[in-house]
Amino acid sequence: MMVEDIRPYGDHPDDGAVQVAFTLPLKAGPQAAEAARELMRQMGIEDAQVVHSRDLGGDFTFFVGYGRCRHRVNPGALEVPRVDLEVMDFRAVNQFVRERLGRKVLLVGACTGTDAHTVGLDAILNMKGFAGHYGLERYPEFRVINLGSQVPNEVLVARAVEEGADAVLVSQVVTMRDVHLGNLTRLAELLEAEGVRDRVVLVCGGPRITHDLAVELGYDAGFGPGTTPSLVASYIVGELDRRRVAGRLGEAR
Amino acid sequence: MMVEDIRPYGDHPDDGAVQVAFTLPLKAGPQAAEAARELMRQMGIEDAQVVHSRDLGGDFTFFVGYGRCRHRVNPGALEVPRVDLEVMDFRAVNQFVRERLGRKVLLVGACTGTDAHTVGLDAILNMKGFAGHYGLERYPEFRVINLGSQVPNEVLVARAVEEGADAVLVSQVVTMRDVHLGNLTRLAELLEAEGVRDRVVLVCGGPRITHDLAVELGYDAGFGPGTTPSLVASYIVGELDRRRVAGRLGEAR
Amino acid sequence: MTGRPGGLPGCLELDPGLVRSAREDARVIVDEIMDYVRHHTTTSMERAALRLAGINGVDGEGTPLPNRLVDQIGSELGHGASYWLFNAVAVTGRDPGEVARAVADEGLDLIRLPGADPVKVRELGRAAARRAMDHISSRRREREDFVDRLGESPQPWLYVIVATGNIHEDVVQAQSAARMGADVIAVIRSTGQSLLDYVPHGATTEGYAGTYATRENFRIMREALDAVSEELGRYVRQVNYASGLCMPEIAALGAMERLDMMLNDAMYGILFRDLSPRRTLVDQYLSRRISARAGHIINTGEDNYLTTDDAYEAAHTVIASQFINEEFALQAGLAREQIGLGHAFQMDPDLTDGLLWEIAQAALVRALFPLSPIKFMPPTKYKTGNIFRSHLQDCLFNLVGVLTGQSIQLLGMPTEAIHTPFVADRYLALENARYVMNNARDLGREVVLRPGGRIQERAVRVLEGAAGMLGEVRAIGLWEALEQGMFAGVRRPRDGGKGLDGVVPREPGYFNPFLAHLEGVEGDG
Amino acid sequence: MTGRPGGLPGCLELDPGLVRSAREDARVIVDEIMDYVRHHTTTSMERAALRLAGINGVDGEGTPLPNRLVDQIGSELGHGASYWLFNAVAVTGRDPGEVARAVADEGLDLIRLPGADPVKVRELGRAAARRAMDHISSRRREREDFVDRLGESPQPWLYVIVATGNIHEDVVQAQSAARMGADVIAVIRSTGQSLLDYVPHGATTEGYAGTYATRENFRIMREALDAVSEELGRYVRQVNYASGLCMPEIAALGAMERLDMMLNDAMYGILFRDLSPRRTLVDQYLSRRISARAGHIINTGEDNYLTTDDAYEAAHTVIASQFINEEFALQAGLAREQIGLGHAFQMDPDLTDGLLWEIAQAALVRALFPLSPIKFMPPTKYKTGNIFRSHLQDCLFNLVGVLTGQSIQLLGMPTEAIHTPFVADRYLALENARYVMNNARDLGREVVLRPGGRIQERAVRVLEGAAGMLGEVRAIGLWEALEQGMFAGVRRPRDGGKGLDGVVPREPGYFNPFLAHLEGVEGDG
Ligand code: B12
Ligand code: B12
Ligand SMILES: Cc1ncc(COP(=O)(O)O)c(C=O)c1O
Ligand SMILES: Cc1ncc(COP(=O)(O)O)c(C=O)c1O
Repeated sequence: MMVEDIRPYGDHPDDGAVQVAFTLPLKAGPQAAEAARELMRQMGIEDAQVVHSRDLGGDFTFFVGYGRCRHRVNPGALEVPRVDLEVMDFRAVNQFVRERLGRKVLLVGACTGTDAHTVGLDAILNMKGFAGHYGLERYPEFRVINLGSQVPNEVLVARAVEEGADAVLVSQVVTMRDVHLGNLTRLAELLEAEGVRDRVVLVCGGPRITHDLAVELGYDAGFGPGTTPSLVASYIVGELDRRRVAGRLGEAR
Repeated sequence: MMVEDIRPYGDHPDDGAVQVAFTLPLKAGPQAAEAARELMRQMGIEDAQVVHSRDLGGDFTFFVGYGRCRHRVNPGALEVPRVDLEVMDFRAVNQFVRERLGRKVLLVGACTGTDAHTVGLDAILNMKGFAGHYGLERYPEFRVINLGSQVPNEVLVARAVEEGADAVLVSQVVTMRDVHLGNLTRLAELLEAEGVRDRVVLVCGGPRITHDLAVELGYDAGFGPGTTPSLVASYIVGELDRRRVAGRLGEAR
Repeated sequence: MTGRPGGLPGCLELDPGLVRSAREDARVIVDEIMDYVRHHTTTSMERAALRLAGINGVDGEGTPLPNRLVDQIGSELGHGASYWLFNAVAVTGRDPGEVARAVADEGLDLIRLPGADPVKVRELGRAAARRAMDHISSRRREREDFVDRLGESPQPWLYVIVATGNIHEDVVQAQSAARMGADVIAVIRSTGQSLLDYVPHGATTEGYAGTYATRENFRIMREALDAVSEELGRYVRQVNYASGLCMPEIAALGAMERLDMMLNDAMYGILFRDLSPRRTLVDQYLSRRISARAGHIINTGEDNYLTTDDAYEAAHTVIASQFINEEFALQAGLAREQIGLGHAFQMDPDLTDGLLWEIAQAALVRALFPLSPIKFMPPTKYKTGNIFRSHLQDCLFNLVGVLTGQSIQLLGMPTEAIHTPFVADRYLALENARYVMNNARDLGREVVLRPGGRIQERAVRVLEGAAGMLGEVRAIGLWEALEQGMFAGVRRPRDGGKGLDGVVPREPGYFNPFLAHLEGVEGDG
Repeated sequence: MTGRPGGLPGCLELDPGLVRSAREDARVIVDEIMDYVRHHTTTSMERAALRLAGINGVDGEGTPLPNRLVDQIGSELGHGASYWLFNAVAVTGRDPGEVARAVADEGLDLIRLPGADPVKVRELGRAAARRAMDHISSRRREREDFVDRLGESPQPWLYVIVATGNIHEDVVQAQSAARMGADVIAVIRSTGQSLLDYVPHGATTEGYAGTYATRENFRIMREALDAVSEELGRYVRQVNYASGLCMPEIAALGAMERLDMMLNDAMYGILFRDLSPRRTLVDQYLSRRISARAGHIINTGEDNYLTTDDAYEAAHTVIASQFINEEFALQAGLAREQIGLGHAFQMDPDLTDGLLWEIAQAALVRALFPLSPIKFMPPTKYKTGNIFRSHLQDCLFNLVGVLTGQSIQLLGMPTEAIHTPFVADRYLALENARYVMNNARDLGREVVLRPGGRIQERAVRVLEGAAGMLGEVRAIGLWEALEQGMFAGVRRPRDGGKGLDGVVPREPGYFNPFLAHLEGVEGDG
C-alpha cells in the first residue's frame, strides 16, 4: 500500500464507507439476506450490513447495504482519458478561425439511427446554446447544418459529402442494449467506405459517451454530460488547424 | 459456475445490476471520477459508470455509480446463522412453562452502559409489546424486572444474582466505534466472574445485533431488528427446558 | 365545462366566458381539419380496417398481411381496402383471412378479380364490421366485468412503465409492479417503432429501451395482468401506444386484445416524430373512433412540449393543445371520461416557487377538464444521475398529484436519467407515491388558494395565454399554425413529414364499413 | 401572545382567552418551582460560578479544578463557592486561578483559611463577576459584529449535526457542511456525557456517537467556524448542550467560547436521563441566566416526547411543555427571541393524512410563540434502513418547515436509522432542504387553511388538550405532575434521580456574585 492510496470516507479517514443497493432473484428471508451480505463480501466490503430489504412481489428482493470497502486506489497512478485542450471562448474561437484557418468552417450534425433525443445536440448547435454559452450556429465563422432527429447514417454521410463538411457531429442518447455502439460504428465505417473519413473531424456526444469510448469506436473525440459548445468549438478548430499544419487538410481545398 | 449461482438483477436475468455510492477524499474532477470508476472495478463492477458526482466542499467528492457486478453467490451453499426454533404464541409459551418448567420464569432486562435507548427493550418487555404481540410482562408465567436505561453492568449482574434470574436480557443500540462490543463482552465476563453465567440464559438485542455476533461475544442468543416478544419468549423457555432436561438447571433450585 | 371540481382546483377563479371561447375556438380549428379528414384515407387506416376484418399474420418474408394487401391495392386504395377485400370474399367465397393468405401465398390479385355485385360486397363488409364491433364490445364488457368483480384503486391511479425490450421479461416486471401496488402498466415501445410503417408480428424479445408493440405481445401481457389481477383482487390496466405511422392499426389491435389505455395524441407524431401532418390527423380520427368503442382511455402527449420547451414559459401551449386534443376526441366520439389529457411536472427544480407554478398548472388542467381522467407525467427533463434528488423531485410531483386531484399518475423513477426502470426502481417509485399520497390524502380539501393570490393569478394568466393562442390558431388555421411552429417550436409543413405518401383521397363511394359502423353510434364512451 | 404570525399559521382560529389562560397556568406552575430554586444551589451551579471566576484546568489526576474546589468546600457549599473562593483570594492575594491551583497542588484548604473582611470578599467577588460579564458581553458583541458584517441566512436556518467523536474530524465535517449550505452546526455529545458530573478537559478524540463537550473543543470548533464564516461571507452558528448534570457549567463555557445556541430544557434531564428533578430545575435557572446574557438561543427538547410517545396522541403534551419551558425561560431573563422551543415531525408515515396533522401542529407552535425561533426536529422514530424512503420523510418535513415558517430546521438524514451522519449524508440532507424550501418558498403565503376545516380543528383540539393538561398540572403542582408521570409517561419522584446529592439549600448570606449580576439586569436578550 502506498501513502497515496485512498479508500472511501464516511466520517473518518480511511473508514472505507460505501453504500450499495441491488436486487437478488430470491424471495425475502434470512437466506436472501445472507446472500446479499455474501455478495457484498465478494465485492470487498467488510462489516457488510444489510440495512434494508424488501420483497418486490415475485422472486425478487431489494437490498440496501452499508459496509467498509477494503479496496484502495491510487488516483495519481490512473490514466484519465479526456480531450485535453485549452478551451477558447466564443471570441477567441472565431478569431482563431479567421487567423489560422482563413475560411468558414462547415459543421453537419444529427441524431442518428432511431434516436430522437435532439436536446443534447441542439444544446451544442442551436443559437441559444447551453449553460450560458452560445451555440455553434451563433459563431460567425461556423456554418451549421443540423439535420435533427432519427437521421439514417446514410443520409448524414451523403449530406456531409455533398456539402464538403469539415466536421460531423453525432448525438446518441439511447444506449440500452448498446444500440449506440453499433450505430456509431456503422457511421464511422460508412465514412471510411466513402473515402471521406480523413477529410472530416468526426465527433460524437451523449450522456453515456466518454472520450475513450469514442476513440475506440473510430471517432476523433467524444463528449459527455455537461459539454459546452465552446469546448466542442475549441476542439474542432484546434483539430482542423493541427491537420492543416500537418498538411493533411486545408491547403487541398 | 453452478446453476444455482445468482447475480443481482436489474431488468434481465443475470445482468448483475448494482448501485453504489461513496465519498472519496479528493477534489471533484476527471481524476476523482476515474478513481471512483477504478474503485468500482476493484469491487468487481463491470461497465462501471459514475452517474453523479458532487464536490462536498473541502477535499471530498460524493459519487453515485451503476454497473454490473460480476460476482456470484450460491444461496443454497450459505450457512445462515440464526436462532433456529419454532415460535410459540402467547398461549403456547405459557402452557409450555406450566407443563414443562412448572414454575414462573424470572427475567431481568436492561439497557446497559451509557445506552439510553429503551424503546427496543421495552418493545420486548413492556405490557403493550410490539407489532401486535404482547410484551413479556403480560405473560402470566413470566416475572419481568426491567431496569431501564443506562444501567451499569455491575448493577445488572448484582440484581440478577439477588433475584435469581432465569434469563438476563440486554439491549444495545449505540454501536458507533463498536462501543457495544466492549460493553457486552464485559457483562458476560462479569457474570462468569460471579460464577452465575451458566445459571442464566443470556440474550442481547438491538438493531445491529445478529445471532452469530452474540454467540461470538459469549451470549446464548442475539436478536436483531423486527424481533417480536413471542420469539424471545419461545427461545428463552425452550432453552430453559433444554437445560432442565440436560440436568444443568431446574432441579437444582 | 360540465362540472366544477372540488378541492383545491375549485379555488381557481376562472372566467367561464374565456373557457367557453377557448372551446369554441378549438371547435372551429378542429372543424377545418375534420373536413380534410373526411375526404381522405391512409394506408394505415386501411390496414386497420383489414385487421378488424380479421386479417393477421405475415407472409413468407415476414411482411404483415395487411401491408401486403394494401401494397397490392396500391393506387386503388381510395375506394377503401374493404371494398377490394370483400369483393374478393364475394368472388372467392373465402373469408378475409383466407383471402389474405391467398394474396401472400397464391398470387391472388385483389384488383384484377372480377367485380362482384356491389350490394353483396357491401353487405359482406357490413356483416364483418358488425362481427368486429361485437368482438370489441365483448372485450370491453370483459373489462367492465373485471372491474365490477374485482374493483379498482381510487384515483390517482399509479402508472408505471416496463421497458425491458423482451415481452417475457416485461411480464415478470409488470407482475412484480402490480404486486407492489401499480394500477396501470405501460409497455414502452422500442426506440424507432413509431417510424415503422407496419406492426411487427409475434412475441418479441429484442427491443431497444422498449418492447415492440405487437398483437401477440399485447395478448401475452394482458393474460399476465389478468392473472395478477385475480391474484390481487384488483383490476390492473394495460397501456400501449396508438401513435406513429400505425396509429389506427394499433388502436384496432388494442381494442381486440383488451388494452385499457392508449397513448394517442392528435399532433404528437407531427411535432415530435416529423410525421406527415396530413397523415397523422387522418389517422388519429379512426384510431380514436376505435378507442371510443373499445372503452379505451386515451392519453394525450402534451407533456412532451415541456421536454424541449420551458415549463414556465410554455405552460399555455399545453393548455391550448389540450383544448384541441379534447375537441378532436369529442368529434371522434370519445366520451369526456375517456379523454386522458396529459401534462407534466417539468419546472426547473432550481426555480424559486416552482412548486407554486406547478400547483397552479395542475389545478388549472383539473379545473378546465373536470370529467377527464387527467394524466400527470413526472419530472424527467431536469433529472440527473443524482438518484437521491430525483426521488425528491418525484416526491413533490406526487404531492402535487394528490393535492390537485389528478387521475392517472405516471410515476417518476429515481433512475430516470440513467436507464429504463429496473425492478427495484419501480418499487421505490411506488413506495414514494403511496407514502406521499396517503400522508397527504385530503390535503387538497383542507387547504385553499389565497383569494387573489399568486397561484390563482398564475393560473388565470396561463389560461389567458392559451385562449390567446387558440384565437391565433383559429385565425390562421391549424395547418398554418403547424407550419409557423406555434406548437413545440417546430415548423411542420402540411405537405411534409414522413408517411405523407400513405395519404390517399377517398374516392366517391369509398367503402369502410368499420368506420361507418363506428360513426353510426357516436359518443358511446 | 405578542404578535400574530403571517402565512399559514395566521389562519388558525385560536381562542386568545385559552392561550392566555394556558400562559397563566404556566406562570403559576413555574412560580412554585422558582420558589424552590431561589432557596437552593447545586454543585454544578457552584462550579459554573467558579468557571466564570476564571477557574479552568485539571489537577494531576485529571479532575477539573472546579470539581476539586467544590468537593473541598463540601458541606459548606450553601454559603456559595464564591464566598470561599474570594475569601481565599482576599486572604492569599492570589487570583482565582492561582487559588484553584494551590488547592490542587499545594493542599490549600479553602474552608480552613481565616475569614477575611466580608465586605472585601464580596467586593472582590463582584469585581470578578463584572469582569466575567464584560467578557461574556464582549463575546456576544463579537457575534453581533460578525452577523452585521457577514450577514446570515434567512430562516428557516439549516441545522446539521456532526458526531464523529473526534473534534478534529468534526471540524472537517462541519466546514464541509457549512460550505454546502449549513447555517448551524451542532456537535453532538458523546453517549453518556450527560451523566458525568464534571466537564471533561481539553481536545478530545474518543467520543461514542458524539464528541465530548469541553471548553477546548468549543474553542476549536468556533475557530474553525469563524474561518469558514469568513470564507463564505455568512455567519455559521455553533451549538452544544447545556444539559445533563453540568448544565449551568456548560452554559458558562458556551458563553465564554461564543457558542450561539444551547440545547437546554427545563425538564429533559429529569424525564429522559432520570436526573434529579430538584437538581435539574435549579440548574436550568442559572444556565438560562447565563444564556440570556450570552445572547444564546436555547433549544428546548419537546421533540423527545415523541420518540417514545405517539406524535398524534401526545401532541398536546409538547405544547403544554413548551408553555412551561417558555415561562421558565422568561423568568430566567431570556427574551422571547432567544427561546427556541422545540418540536418534531414524528407522525407514523403510514398514517393517512398524517401530513395534515403535522401541518396543524407546526402551525400551532408557530402561532402560539410568534417571536420564538422555533426549532423543528426531523423524523427519526419511524426511520428505517430504507434510505430512499427516509429521504422522502425528510422531504415532507422540509416542506412543512417552510410552509409553516419554522425558524430552525434540524435536517433529517437519510441514514438516520443506521449511523451518525457521514459527510455525504449531510450533503444529501442539505440538498433536500434547499430544493424543497426554494421550490415552495412562498407556499405558506399562497395557500390558506380551509376555514372550519380539519387542520384548523386539529390545532384547536391540540391546544385544548395542552390547556387542559396545564390546568391539571397547576392544580397539583409540577413536582407532583412529574411524580404522576404526566410528561413522557415516566414517573419521576421529586426526591429521586441522579445528582440529587448535589443539591444544597442556600444558607443565609449565600454569595454568588455572578448570579446576582445576571439577576440584576433582566431580559437583555
Ligand atoms: C427529453 C427526453 C425525451 C424526449 C426527447 C425530446 C427531444 N426533442 O430531444 C422524448 C419525450 C421525445 C423522449 C422519448 C424517448 N426517450 Co427519452 N429522455 C429524455 C430525457 C428526459 C432528457 C434528455 C435530455 O434532453 N437531456 C438534456 C441534454 C442537454 O443532455 P444530453 O443529451 O446528455 O446532452 C449533453 C451531452 O451529453 C452532450 N451531447 C449530447 N449530444 C451531443 C452531440 C455532440 C456532437 C456533442 C459534441 C455533445 C453532445 O452535450 C449536451 C450538453 O452538455 C432523458 C432522461 C434524462 N433526464 O436524462 C430521457 C431518456 C434519455 N430517454 C430514454 C428513452 C428510453 C426514450 C424512449 C426511447 C422511450 C420509448 N421507448 O418510447 C423515447 C423514444 C425516443 C427516441 N426515439 O429516441 C432513456 C434512455 C435510456 C438509455 N440509457 O438508453 C432516458 C435516459 C429515460 C429513461 N430513464 O428511460 N425522451
Ligand atoms: C428514539 C431514539 C432516541 C431516543 C431514545 C428514547 C428511548 N427512550 O429509547 C433519544 C432521543 C433519547 C435518543 C438519544 C440518542 N441517540 Co438515538 N435514536 C433513536 C431512534 C430514532 C429510534 C430508536 C428506536 O426507538 N427504535 C425502535 C425500536 C423498537 O427498535 P430497536 O431498538 O431496533 O429494537 C428492536 C430490535 O432491535 C430488538 N431489540 C432491541 N433491544 C433488544 C433487547 C433484547 C433483549 C431483545 C431480545 C431484543 C431487542 O427488538 C426490538 C423490537 O423488534 C434511532 C434511529 C432509528 N430510527 O433507528 C436513533 C439512534 C439509535 N440514536 C443514535 C444516537 C447516536 C443517539 C445519541 C447517542 C446521540 C447523542 N450523541 O446524543 C443519543 C443518546 C442516547 C444514549 N445515551 O444512548 C444513533 C445510533 C448510531 C449508532 N449506530 O451507534 C441512531 C441510529 C440515530 C443516528 N443515526 O445517529 N435516541
Ligand atoms: C402521445 C404519445 N405517443 C407516442 C409516444 C411515444 O413515442 P414513440 O413511440 O413515437 O417514440 C409518446 C411519448 O411519450 C406520446 O406521448
Ligand atoms: C434538551 C436536550 N438536552 C440534551 C439532549 C442530549 O441528550 P444527552 O446529552 O443527555 O444524551 C437532548 C437530545 O436531543 C435534548 O433535546
